[in-house]
Amino acid sequence: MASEGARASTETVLAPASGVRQFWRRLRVQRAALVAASVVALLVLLALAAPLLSAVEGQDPTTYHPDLVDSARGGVPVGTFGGLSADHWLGVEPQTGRDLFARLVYGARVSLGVALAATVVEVTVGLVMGIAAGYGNRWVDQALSRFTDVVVALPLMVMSLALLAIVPSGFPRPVLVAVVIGLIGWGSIAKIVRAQTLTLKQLDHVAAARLSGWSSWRIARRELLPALAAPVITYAALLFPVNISAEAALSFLGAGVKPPTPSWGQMLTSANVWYQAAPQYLLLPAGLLFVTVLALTVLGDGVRRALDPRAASRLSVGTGRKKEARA
Amino acid sequence: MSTDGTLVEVTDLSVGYGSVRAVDALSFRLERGAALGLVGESGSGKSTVASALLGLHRGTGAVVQGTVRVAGVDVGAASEAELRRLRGGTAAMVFQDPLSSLDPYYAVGDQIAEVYRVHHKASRRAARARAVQVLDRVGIPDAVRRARARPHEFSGGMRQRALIAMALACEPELLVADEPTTALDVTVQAQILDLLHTLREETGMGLLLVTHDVGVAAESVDDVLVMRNGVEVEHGPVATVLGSPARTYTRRLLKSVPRVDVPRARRPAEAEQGQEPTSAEVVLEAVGVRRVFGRGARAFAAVDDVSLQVRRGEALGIVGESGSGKTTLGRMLVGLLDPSAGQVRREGVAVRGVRPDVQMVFQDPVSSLNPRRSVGESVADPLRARGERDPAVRERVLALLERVGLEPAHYDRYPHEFSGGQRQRIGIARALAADPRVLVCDEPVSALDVTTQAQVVELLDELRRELGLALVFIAHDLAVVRQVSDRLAVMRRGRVVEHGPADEVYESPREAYTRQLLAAVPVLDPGLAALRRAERRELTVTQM
Amino acid sequence: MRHPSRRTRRVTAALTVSLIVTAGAAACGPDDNDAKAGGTDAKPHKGGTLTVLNSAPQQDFDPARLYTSGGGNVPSLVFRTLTTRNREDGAKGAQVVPDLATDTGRPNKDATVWTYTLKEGLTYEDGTKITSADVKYGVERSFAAELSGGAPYLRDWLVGGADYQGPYKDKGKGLDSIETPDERTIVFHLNKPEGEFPYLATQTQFTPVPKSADKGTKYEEHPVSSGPYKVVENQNDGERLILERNEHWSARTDEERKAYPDRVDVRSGLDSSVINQRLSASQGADADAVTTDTNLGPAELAEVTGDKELASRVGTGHFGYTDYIAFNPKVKPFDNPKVRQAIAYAVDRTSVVNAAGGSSLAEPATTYLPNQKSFGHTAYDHFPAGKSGNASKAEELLKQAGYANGLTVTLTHSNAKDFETSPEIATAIQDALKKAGITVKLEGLEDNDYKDTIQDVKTEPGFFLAHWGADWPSGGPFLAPIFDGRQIVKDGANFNTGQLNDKSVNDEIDAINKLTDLDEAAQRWGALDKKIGEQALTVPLFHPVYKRLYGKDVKNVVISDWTGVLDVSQVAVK
Amino acid sequence: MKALHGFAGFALRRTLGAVVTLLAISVIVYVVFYAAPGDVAQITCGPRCSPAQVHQVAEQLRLDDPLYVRYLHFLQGVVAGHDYSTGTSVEHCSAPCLGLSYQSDQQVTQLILAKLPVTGSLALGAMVLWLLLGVGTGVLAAWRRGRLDERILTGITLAGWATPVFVIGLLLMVLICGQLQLLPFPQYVPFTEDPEQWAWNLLLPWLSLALIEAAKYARLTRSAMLETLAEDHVRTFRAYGVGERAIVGRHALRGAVGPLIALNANDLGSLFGGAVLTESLFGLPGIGRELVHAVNVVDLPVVVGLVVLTGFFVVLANAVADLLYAVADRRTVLS
Repeated sequence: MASEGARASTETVLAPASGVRQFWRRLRVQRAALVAASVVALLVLLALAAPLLSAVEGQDPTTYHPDLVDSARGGVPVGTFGGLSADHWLGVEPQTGRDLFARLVYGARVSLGVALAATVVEVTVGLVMGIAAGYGNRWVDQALSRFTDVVVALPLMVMSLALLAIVPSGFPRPVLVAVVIGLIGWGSIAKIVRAQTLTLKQLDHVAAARLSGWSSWRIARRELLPALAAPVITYAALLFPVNISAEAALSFLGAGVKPPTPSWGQMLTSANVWYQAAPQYLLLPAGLLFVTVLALTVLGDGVRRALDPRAASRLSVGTGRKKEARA
Repeated sequence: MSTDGTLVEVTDLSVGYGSVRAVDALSFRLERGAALGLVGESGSGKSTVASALLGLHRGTGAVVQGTVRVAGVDVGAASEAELRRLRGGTAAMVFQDPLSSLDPYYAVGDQIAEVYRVHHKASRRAARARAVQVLDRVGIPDAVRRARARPHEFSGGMRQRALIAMALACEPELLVADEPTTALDVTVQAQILDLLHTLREETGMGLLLVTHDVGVAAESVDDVLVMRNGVEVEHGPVATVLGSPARTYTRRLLKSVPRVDVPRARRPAEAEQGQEPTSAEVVLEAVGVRRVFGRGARAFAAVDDVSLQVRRGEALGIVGESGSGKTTLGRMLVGLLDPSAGQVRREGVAVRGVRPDVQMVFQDPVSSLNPRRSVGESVADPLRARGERDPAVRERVLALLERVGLEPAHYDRYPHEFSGGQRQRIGIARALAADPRVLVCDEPVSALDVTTQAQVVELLDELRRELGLALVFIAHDLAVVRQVSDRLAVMRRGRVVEHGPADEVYESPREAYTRQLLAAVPVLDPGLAALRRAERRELTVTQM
Repeated sequence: MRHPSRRTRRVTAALTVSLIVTAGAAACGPDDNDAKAGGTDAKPHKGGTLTVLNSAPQQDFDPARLYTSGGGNVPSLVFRTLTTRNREDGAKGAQVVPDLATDTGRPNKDATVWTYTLKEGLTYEDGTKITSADVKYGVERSFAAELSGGAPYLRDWLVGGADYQGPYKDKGKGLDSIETPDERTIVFHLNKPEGEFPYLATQTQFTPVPKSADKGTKYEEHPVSSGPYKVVENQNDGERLILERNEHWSARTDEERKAYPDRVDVRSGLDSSVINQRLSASQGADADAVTTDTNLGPAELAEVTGDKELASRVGTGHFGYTDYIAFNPKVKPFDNPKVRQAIAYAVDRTSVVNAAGGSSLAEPATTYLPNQKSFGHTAYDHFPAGKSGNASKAEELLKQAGYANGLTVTLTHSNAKDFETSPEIATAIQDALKKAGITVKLEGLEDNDYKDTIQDVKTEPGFFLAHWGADWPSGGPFLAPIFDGRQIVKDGANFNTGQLNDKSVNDEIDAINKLTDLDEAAQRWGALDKKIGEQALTVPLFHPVYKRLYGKDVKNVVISDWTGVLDVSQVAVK
Repeated sequence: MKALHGFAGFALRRTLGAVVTLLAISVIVYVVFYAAPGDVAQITCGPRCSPAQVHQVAEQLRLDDPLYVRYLHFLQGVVAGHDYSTGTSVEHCSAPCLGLSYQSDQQVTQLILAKLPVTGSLALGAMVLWLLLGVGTGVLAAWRRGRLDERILTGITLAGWATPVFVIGLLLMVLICGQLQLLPFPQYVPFTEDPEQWAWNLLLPWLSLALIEAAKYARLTRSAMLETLAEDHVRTFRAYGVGERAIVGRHALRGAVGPLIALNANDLGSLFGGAVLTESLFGLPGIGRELVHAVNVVDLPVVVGLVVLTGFFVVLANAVADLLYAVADRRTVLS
């Protein structure tokens, strides 16, 4: 009957009632997502425990070890596997002889931290702009949407380079990088939020809230924001890995965080000429970056399916499932 | 064991999804060319039975027990190939929502042709020709051209016709129609039912009609099987079951079906109060309101120069088919929309924007409550917005919940824990919390089962009398509206075509359109149904 | 530019227009043994196409705009100049020899007037005669604002040069301090003695430009050739150049350029790692390929040294070039010599050299002047830090300076990935100074910002990384801009980093400039360097060494110490 | 007739919108780079220029004018074109004139025309590859989820998605050009010069980009198809005995077309603005590489020109996307 139709159509917008419990139930059924989640957890742990871990190893990310590199051969690490040894678990960096393990774990902090911060910036700006555009009147919407178009149309890399050059060098670089990535990348999320808001504000309970005499601000907070959580979190989960790559790319263009602070992107950049002479120097950060982005992406997908009932229903939509059904 | 006389034979059919038993040990048989109606409220399992006939449960993980034989084929045991032959070939199905049931991306003709070619070795041209043929058969004008159109270019009725055409394409022996008219306007519904009727007469195919609307069944089948919670309640010839129901549930069901031909029961109490609506002062008024949507070329007036008055304590009914602009009007009355032209006046003063003293009850019991907030909080909204504080607020809310027939304990529950009817009561409670003088109800019961409908309508009527509320009752269902309104306004294409005391309009409609509407309402007496069918033909003719 | 990564270099591309890098870009030259390994064994023949794989496009191809040492490399195939560098290996290559002129110039007694006579029978690619007026015009053009970019010497040395606006603005009056009494004679009048004028005359500004052919800023699209090759194609503003034989050039008048190949195909804008990959693979045309601006990075070097065949195709070059720490004594605490000395002691040149690419790519430097005879290099090490820094001595000096319990300073450097003023070097120093109780805060600036900051006397920091390259192999252009007090530029780009204005130094510079005996001059420059070194205004860090790969069929590799560049005018591919 | 009107209106609205957007972009870029460090005159003139010379250059480049004057001059050039002096003669830079490069005195418009073919070749070729790879994977993922072939492909695309282009590209180059010597080290050969060489040389860059992008398309295709498969009309066709193959191939995939077009147009748009990393890595003389170079030498006219161009492509792409989308999915109305 009509009500069925109505239910289906509205639930595509609303996250399922009493989200959290459902969310976990839906997430738990996805093995890939769980694996990914644990990997991410591990990486975060790695990052947080960086000082501890390198202390255990007895190294730090900045001390030079000229004796551990072959100066005559361009500073390639002495010994096998890039100078892998008891006190240098993953070998040392060519030219400087700095400890790779220490740099990697410290690098994790920067890379993950920057990406996370950038994502937060994107989400916040995106939410504000999106809701304002979606809930505001035609003119507000016009103006904001146009502005969003402009931002989306700006080439991320170039603007980052410029912005990073403008800000005085005193400003803490990781924060700056995060902010810049964030400020340039919120466009897409704003568009999504706007679209969702437009749908949401058609919903009767929003109208009802207006009839109750609440202010727009309060309505945005109480009626819209919670409903937006699902799509936003979903999208943010997919943005996060992208931002990690963005940090790497910026370093690659010479606009990342500054030495001696290590970041994966930065290590990759200086490493990618050493692919033959000292492969592990390239492969370690590349591998880590790869695993991280992969895990986060898979997790992001998992989160999406767990949050978005349609996606969730997809989990059970059988096309190749005839066989089980026979039984 | 299928004798050639038998088309469908269902024995001890049980369908379960996980722990839920949708259908429990149901058995029935359908002779060739006969028509059986499966009637029941939502959750009675009637649609599940329909799908079971085509083995649609395969691959969904539902557990199917018992045997289903369609034209000799054991659906449960049939091979994929057999099943495909059965589907569409022997037995064709028509679904509820005609829009979503067709692929939006392909021309209707092509979709029918595709189905046709699944079952017949035919060239594309031949298949197309066939498509045109059946489209023409189901009364799509200019079928050749229309065959190339896509579903969204069709009206709801035409889409349903197209679906029926698809069903006809392979000349099935059985047509399974699952709520084929629920999503349609009453006049269109009548047309579709008539179409089904004539098709049966001509092709002699069997019909299994699944519907929640007893009236629809009465119009179009020989036997009915009343279901409830997956089990059979009563089964027999339509006349007997509807005429002299044996079971209490059937009786209750029939009783709660609103009758368009029975005037509203006026409480004696009211007569004593003797308040003549005409005398009471006007609380809400629409003066030449007009609302235009879209701009430039695409602009159209959803509501066009409508003037209405609502007096204290009276109930104004507004009926109209989809697109008549009744909802837009309703939203302008409460101030959710501002009119493009004209005025909305409250106590004679022109106002814009929302005011607590005019509240609304919404159609969709799902989206009208914030799923993330306890119902108590939702109801409390108007109070808190007024700046009242606990415990006063809580007490008031508890009282309101009780008044609309819910338990105080429900305060802290969440919407999804309630049935459609209960949610609607919550919605009403929230509206009352603002102490409104006018309550605008937009299709308040159209999403509910008949039994629940009756209760909610009853509640609204009580509240009106008790609190001296003025009630604006917007609905597409003429029968329901008649049960509540003192006065009636009939809307069509954004205008009020007829307006007057309810009983007058119902007994002696002046407008042809109104007459057409009334004629389209299904009646419970199968005998009468036949007469009306004839009557309708004339009307539609005169219409054109 | 000697970065392991060409990509990262592109980010610092701002450098490409600066003196330092252009000099660096023209840097390379093998030791004698390398030269043998190179190709002197196989006899060179005429013919074939030489491919040049470069990173930086030849964006400026106008003789007036080029800032190249000794007439540059690819440009010197097209532009002949009054004098040019001796096209020979190593130290011998650091001498000036006649080119268009019959000799390296005839000075008056105080070296303020220089006279040149053009050889007989010199013609352009179209056969028309080259006259002294064309040379004059070529010099004058370089004063036009539209064609800015050249070296400052003409402006500073020629009488009236300071306010001459170039031929486009002078209404045909021309620059009086250049006389052309007849078609073959040209006389330059200088405002002060300059014994090194012959060196200057090697620069492309001394290329004849026929006034009739001058198209202003568009001239570079097809400059008129006086050399062995002419431009037949110039795509995308120098991204691809195709040169073919200039039939009107004759070896009789040109002893320097061998011009073996019939064709030279210059492809630029390539990634340095790609260039080196291609050279080592030496597939097809790449077998006849060389590069004039891309060195082997540390990583690539590590691979090459492991491979005999490749190692035999590496040319090594030394170029007059020094990377150093600069102090600005106007900023505390660097006004205190003891602090500067302490830092000089504490520096760990091993880790610095490693950061710069290792001992094969950088030689530790204790003298400011490059370690080459032509510069008059005189060995000294006033503040011996040993291989890896003398922390204890540094601490002692700090104590004397009143910083018994440590000192915190800020080291300004560039974020350019040039491995010279870049973070890698800075962090190496930071790490070394830690041992001496000096806490170093790093202030890394975007490259443009960095240059603005350090080249402006108003903003110049007290402690920063800098480098300097020679405009020609002599102490003059190396010491004067850095230590001549009269060259402190108040409202423009200043290179006197120590802002030293010491009369004795200034006088000695003037005295040396008077000398026209270049060997004697060299010795005096060396002595002066040693003397200035005592003030610890700079801490020399290292002199880069340039390693370059060339294709397997490339013969007659000649790399001079002047530009250190593998000389394309000598290379043969047959 | 109505459709036509609809389209005309759409085109008009979009063009106006685009103009506004591009103006905004150019202003932003002007302001940002005005603030960026780097003494343009000094850089252009050369480090050893005397203050006097630097001043001359500054005058010539109108660097001393206030920002808004320079901006208006820029606009004037776009609308009316400019005359400029080469010293010996006066040349005309015809509208739309984006000015002259500070560094090379080239007309920015000419410079763009020179770079565009490179970036264009790169973008289009890559698109073909990623569509094949991505959509193919997506279909498999929706249709035969969990099967080996699907897992492998999904794995590949995800791997590509998770690795920075400069790493993928480098590894590919080392492996295929260096070790196996299957392909030449990429160097741009104009299509007009030698189509075959053009393709061979661009194959690696295409592949690298495709590997990066494919995953997005796979994911999109998959989810769009699954969404469609969950819709009522699919149930209808099942109920009419239509086979899975036809349902997936005809109906489910069709549903993915719209979103795919939208995404693709966007990516293409931003790629046309220059694949900075890829172009840098493979040394392709395209827009992106030129842009980064211009940024570093503060070559404002070039930067503004290229960024506005980039913006133009993005805006254009979006408009085209909406248009195609509307064509693909007739239910949506152009707006």
